[in-house]
Amino acid sequence: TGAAAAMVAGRARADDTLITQVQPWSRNLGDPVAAAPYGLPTPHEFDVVRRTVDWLTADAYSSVSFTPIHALDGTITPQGCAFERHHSGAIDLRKEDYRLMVMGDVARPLVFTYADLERFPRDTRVAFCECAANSGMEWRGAQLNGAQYSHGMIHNMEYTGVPLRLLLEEAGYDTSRRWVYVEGADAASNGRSIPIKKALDDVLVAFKANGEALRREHGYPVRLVVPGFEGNLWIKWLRRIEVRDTPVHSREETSKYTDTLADGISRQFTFAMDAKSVITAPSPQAPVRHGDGPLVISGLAWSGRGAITRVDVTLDGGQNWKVARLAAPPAPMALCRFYLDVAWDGAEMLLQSRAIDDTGYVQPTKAQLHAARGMNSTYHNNGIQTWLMRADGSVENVEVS
Amino acid sequence: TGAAAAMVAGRARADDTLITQVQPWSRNLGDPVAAAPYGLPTPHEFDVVRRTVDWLTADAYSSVSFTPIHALDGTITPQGCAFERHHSGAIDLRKEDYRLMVMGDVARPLVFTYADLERFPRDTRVAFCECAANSGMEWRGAQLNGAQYSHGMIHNMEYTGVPLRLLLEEAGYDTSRRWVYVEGADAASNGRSIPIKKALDDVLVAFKANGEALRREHGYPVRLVVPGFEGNLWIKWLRRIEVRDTPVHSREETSKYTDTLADGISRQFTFAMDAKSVITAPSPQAPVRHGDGPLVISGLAWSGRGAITRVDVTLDGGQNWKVARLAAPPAPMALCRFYLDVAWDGAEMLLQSRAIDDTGYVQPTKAQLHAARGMNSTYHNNGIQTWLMRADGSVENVEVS
Amino acid sequence: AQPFGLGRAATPAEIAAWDVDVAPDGSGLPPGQGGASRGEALFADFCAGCHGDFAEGVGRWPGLIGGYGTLDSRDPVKTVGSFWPYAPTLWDYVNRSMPYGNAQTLAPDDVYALVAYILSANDLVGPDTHLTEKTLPNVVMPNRHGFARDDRGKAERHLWRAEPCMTNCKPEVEIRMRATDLDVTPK
Amino acid sequence: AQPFGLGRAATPAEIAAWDVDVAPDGSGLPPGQGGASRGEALFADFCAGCHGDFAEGVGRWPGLIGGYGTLDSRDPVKTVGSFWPYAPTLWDYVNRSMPYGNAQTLAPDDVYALVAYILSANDLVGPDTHLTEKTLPNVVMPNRHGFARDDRGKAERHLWRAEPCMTNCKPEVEIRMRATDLDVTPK
Ligand code: HEC
Ligand code: HEC
Ligand SMILES: [Ca+2]
Ligand SMILES: [Ca+2]
Ligand SMILES: [Ca+2]
Ligand SMILES: [Ca+2]
Ligand SMILES: [Ca+2]
Ligand SMILES: [Ca+2]
Ligand SMILES: [Co+2]
Ligand SMILES: [Co+2]
Repeated sequence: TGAAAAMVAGRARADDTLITQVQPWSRNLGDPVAAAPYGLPTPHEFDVVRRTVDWLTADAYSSVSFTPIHALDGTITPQGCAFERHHSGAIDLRKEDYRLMVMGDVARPLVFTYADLERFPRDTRVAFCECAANSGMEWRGAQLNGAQYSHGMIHNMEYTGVPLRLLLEEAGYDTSRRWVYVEGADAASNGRSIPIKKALDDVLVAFKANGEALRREHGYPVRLVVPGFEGNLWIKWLRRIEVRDTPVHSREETSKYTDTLADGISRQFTFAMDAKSVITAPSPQAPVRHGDGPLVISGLAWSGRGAITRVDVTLDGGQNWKVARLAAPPAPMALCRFYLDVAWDGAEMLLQSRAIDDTGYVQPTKAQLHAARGMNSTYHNNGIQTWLMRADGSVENVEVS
Repeated sequence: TGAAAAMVAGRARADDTLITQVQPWSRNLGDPVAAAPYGLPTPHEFDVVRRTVDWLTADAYSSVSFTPIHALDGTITPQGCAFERHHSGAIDLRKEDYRLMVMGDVARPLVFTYADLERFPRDTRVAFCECAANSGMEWRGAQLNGAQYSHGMIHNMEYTGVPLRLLLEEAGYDTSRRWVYVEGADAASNGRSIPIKKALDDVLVAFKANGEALRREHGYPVRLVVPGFEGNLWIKWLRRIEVRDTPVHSREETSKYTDTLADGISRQFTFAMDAKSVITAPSPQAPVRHGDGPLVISGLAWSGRGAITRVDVTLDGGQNWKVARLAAPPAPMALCRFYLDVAWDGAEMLLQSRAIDDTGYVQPTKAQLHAARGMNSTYHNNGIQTWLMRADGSVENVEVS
Repeated sequence: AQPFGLGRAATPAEIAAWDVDVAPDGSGLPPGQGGASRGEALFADFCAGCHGDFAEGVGRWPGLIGGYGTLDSRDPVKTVGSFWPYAPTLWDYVNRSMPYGNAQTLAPDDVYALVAYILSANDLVGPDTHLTEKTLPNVVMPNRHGFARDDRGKAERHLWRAEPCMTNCKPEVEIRMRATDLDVTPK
Repeated sequence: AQPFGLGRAATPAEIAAWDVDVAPDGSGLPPGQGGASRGEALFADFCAGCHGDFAEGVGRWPGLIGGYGTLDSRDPVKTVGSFWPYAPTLWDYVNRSMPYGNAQTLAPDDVYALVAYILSANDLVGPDTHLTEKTLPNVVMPNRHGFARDDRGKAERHLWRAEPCMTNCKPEVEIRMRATDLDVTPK
């Protein structure tokens, strides 16, 4: 309906009929309220969805889908497009069938129903969940041409749940013990071990994300929220918590989620996600179509060790940097949105961002990480990302010196 | 699958077969990743949806649907269940067809496309949007039996958009002018007048909510965000901004959205939403089914004039109050979640909450509001809400002395 | 601030197309004229289905007449006649938003006629009245002075600023009203 | 803190049903036994479809053998044989999570047999080996000492704490690699 106004060379611009003619949406009724009692995005945004990389995994049940971070702004990730990682599919577990056992080295092994959990004091907080393998495919160099794929194994939601500490206290945990082991109800979940120090600190047994119930694929009805720690620990469909003196060394913490260094020795229990950032737009899936002049560079920064304090952005591949604007005072272990407003001269640019957190940690380059870890650690790749933006506004994932 | 364990009187509890027998979800694969590229809530939460009150309006195109606040926790409202208010339906307006005109007393009347807006520096912030008529049906006394209906014309999202100030500056607004008039592309929108002081302060021309594009029913592709001010000003499908010296006195700001006092004189341009709170659970739609003992009282508080500093809760209809726990440091003009953890003795309770903001404003009772305004002001009802919770855990909306 | 150079100049025709708001003094009204009797016919055709033949309202669709003297009563009836402060606002609203579902289809002369009819149905003008862009602003609405700027800051703010009572705030509490007595909540 | 009195005591049978994790020292293993040759047959029936007759892996399904001596190479091959530090973990994982799609259907003796087969396919035990809850923990895995606790705090933290360079940080920048050369991104 209505063509855009055409430029008429050397003369006044033609009137835009979208303005000069009454359009149907200004004449007729739109949708009634509650057309969708629970709504979805407009079909015009059909492409802002989770995506998979088929060749990554043998099937889609133990696989990953990626958050479309290139098309989002702000910091909150809607549950509907938040990345998924399952090891044997997203199970359907009713609240009525839900049980949580707290046992091991406790005075009173206990079983809680879902309704029981709702009776404990609860907390609400925002936290990012990043898979330890996020950017893993990029470890050896530029590979996937899109921020969704290179950095999309992350989401950031507001969680509500019971502090794990309260459940451990309820069971009378043995205070001399140093670990808890946490496990889900799905077949794949052979669990993870977490230092009890962390468990007593800020871990939540969560039942809401962004205000509403967890979605099935995010662990309905109950998942663990382990702020700042790698996503594999955020057990979905949480069913058991065992207080222990030693870690279990389960398959997920030996065969997987360990980082092999140059000498063949693998770091184990690498929990915290180090400070990291990425420019989400422009990026390969979000090219610039408007030519030179004002350009908004927008991105995300986060740290599993605290709050972001500063993000720097370079347009020339790291020769010169500018301090970006942070959208809001950054919260610890939550995504932080940064912006740099530039006047683009239309020439090729090499875009990078660099995050700094309140522990003083400065996001390293991949070269620095390679020098420290060798070429095989793969997990925990928080190296600086480079986008080549060409004069035509198209963007590519590249590696630079 | 599996019955819950039965209590066997006088003997050890029977084993729960949900635990002792391997359940299908621990054996088989669940859903693959990206089963839904953009997902919806689990069908088990089918009842956590927007709801309407048929008798309120002549049809559903100029009507309201209510946020299911009784079933949510935390502070963020998912777009999919955030309340809607349209005056002639939610229109379908493509980004390509979107135009925004800034005109009136400006040096350079301008037309922006959607793509133009994405080139201005942008901000991200959380803000609540409350309809001035929220709780209007409750003004004369308890009427609708549920927090969704009594207080559900509110949502709270993280918005990203361009400060309106930048667009006004771009057009070279006449700095001697005191009003802007803002209007949408839908048929009903004959617009609202806003003091230019507010327009230059914190108003956003927003295109994202909770990180993603606005949903159709929330103004896709562009709506106004007017933090702290009544929802009617948050123009959806925003199409025009006129700089003026006087307000337009449009139908929406004369016939509607004015508050009639006892002497028949109506307050006009009552923009700010005063401090308010409500206990979301327990509430009529969220009764207590677990009997006496630990009980979480959870609610929302907000102020259009600043940040919440304290919320008090009473269990005895206002005879004695306790200070509730705030989930996070409250942000200005954003919802704040509060909790009070009590040991319920199983007796009847009269639950109320009372919000205080950083201007020192203390949420009044309805009786106080009636004394000040008479019985006909209806809009801007921020009076204290009372829930009667009976011994059986059922809850009713009541009015108390 | 330095302009970003974004957007493009709005053309006169574009501004004219969208700048249709009408102020209380009638500025914004296009030239035109229409009489109440033609308005009555138009109203019957395009409006009466919802608003009734005499603009009295049908079912839950809004009535546009009556309610004089009720604004300070227990049940104020707010209509164009009893409540609206400015006649040009009626022109503005009908022109832009009515008929509901088929808005912006009326010619200016039709809108003048409809406005004349609605005002005459409210006894604010005679049944033979013709209105033009010049005369419409002269129609004085009964509730012209019925509005005051928001004075909550002055009138109320002091009322709810006291440090609130925390204990033994009142001797007893009585339930005065119950939502279930009304029973109007959707199931 | 005073308990809330929520939840109920877990029964012994319930704890037994869920407390099936197996530690490196074999604690948690149930009594049972199984030999590699029976394991081979079970493996052919239930596992080989994905993992191959010799546990070498089929297509993109994981291989469970080989990779010795590759962990410090450019392309480490991580399998049960080359990488897993503890044999009881294999029992734990197979018992709980395999066969994929039909997990927790194997009897303990079957799991012992399958574990014996996978270990023998890795040349870590002989082809006639029987394993029990007593003997399994004694199987020494080659990469037993191949793990170290996270030492990023000591080994790396100092490397990225310097105040970063802001201007003229390097004389030139060269593109070394391009995602489009690989061309593996989904369309
Ligand atoms: C199909 C039903 C329908 C028809 C036909 C219709 N209207 Fe309306 N009218 C409405 C509704 C609904 C509203 C209230 C809209 C809202 O909620 O904002 C309304 C509001 C009005 C109002 C404002 C009332 C107030 O007090 O705020 C006026 C004036 C009005 N209509 C005049 C007209 C005229 C003149 C016509 C014919 C040219 C017309 N209407 C045709 C349904 C209708
Ligand atoms: C239908 C395919 C399929 C079948 C049949 C199957 N597996 Fe697997 N197996 C997998 C997949 C997929 C994984 C990886 C799961 C994940 O991503 O967490 C796996 C992982 C494993 C691993 C861990 C490998 C590692 O290095 O972490 C072992 C050991 C294993 N399987 C043993 C078995 C045994 C024993 C059987 C038969 C009893 C079996 N599998 C049957 C698909 C299968
Ligand atoms: Ca799109
Ligand atoms: Ca439900
Ligand atoms: Ca105007
Ligand atoms: Ca009167
Ligand atoms: Ca155990
Ligand atoms: Ca080697
Ligand atoms: Co790790
Ligand atoms: Co108001």
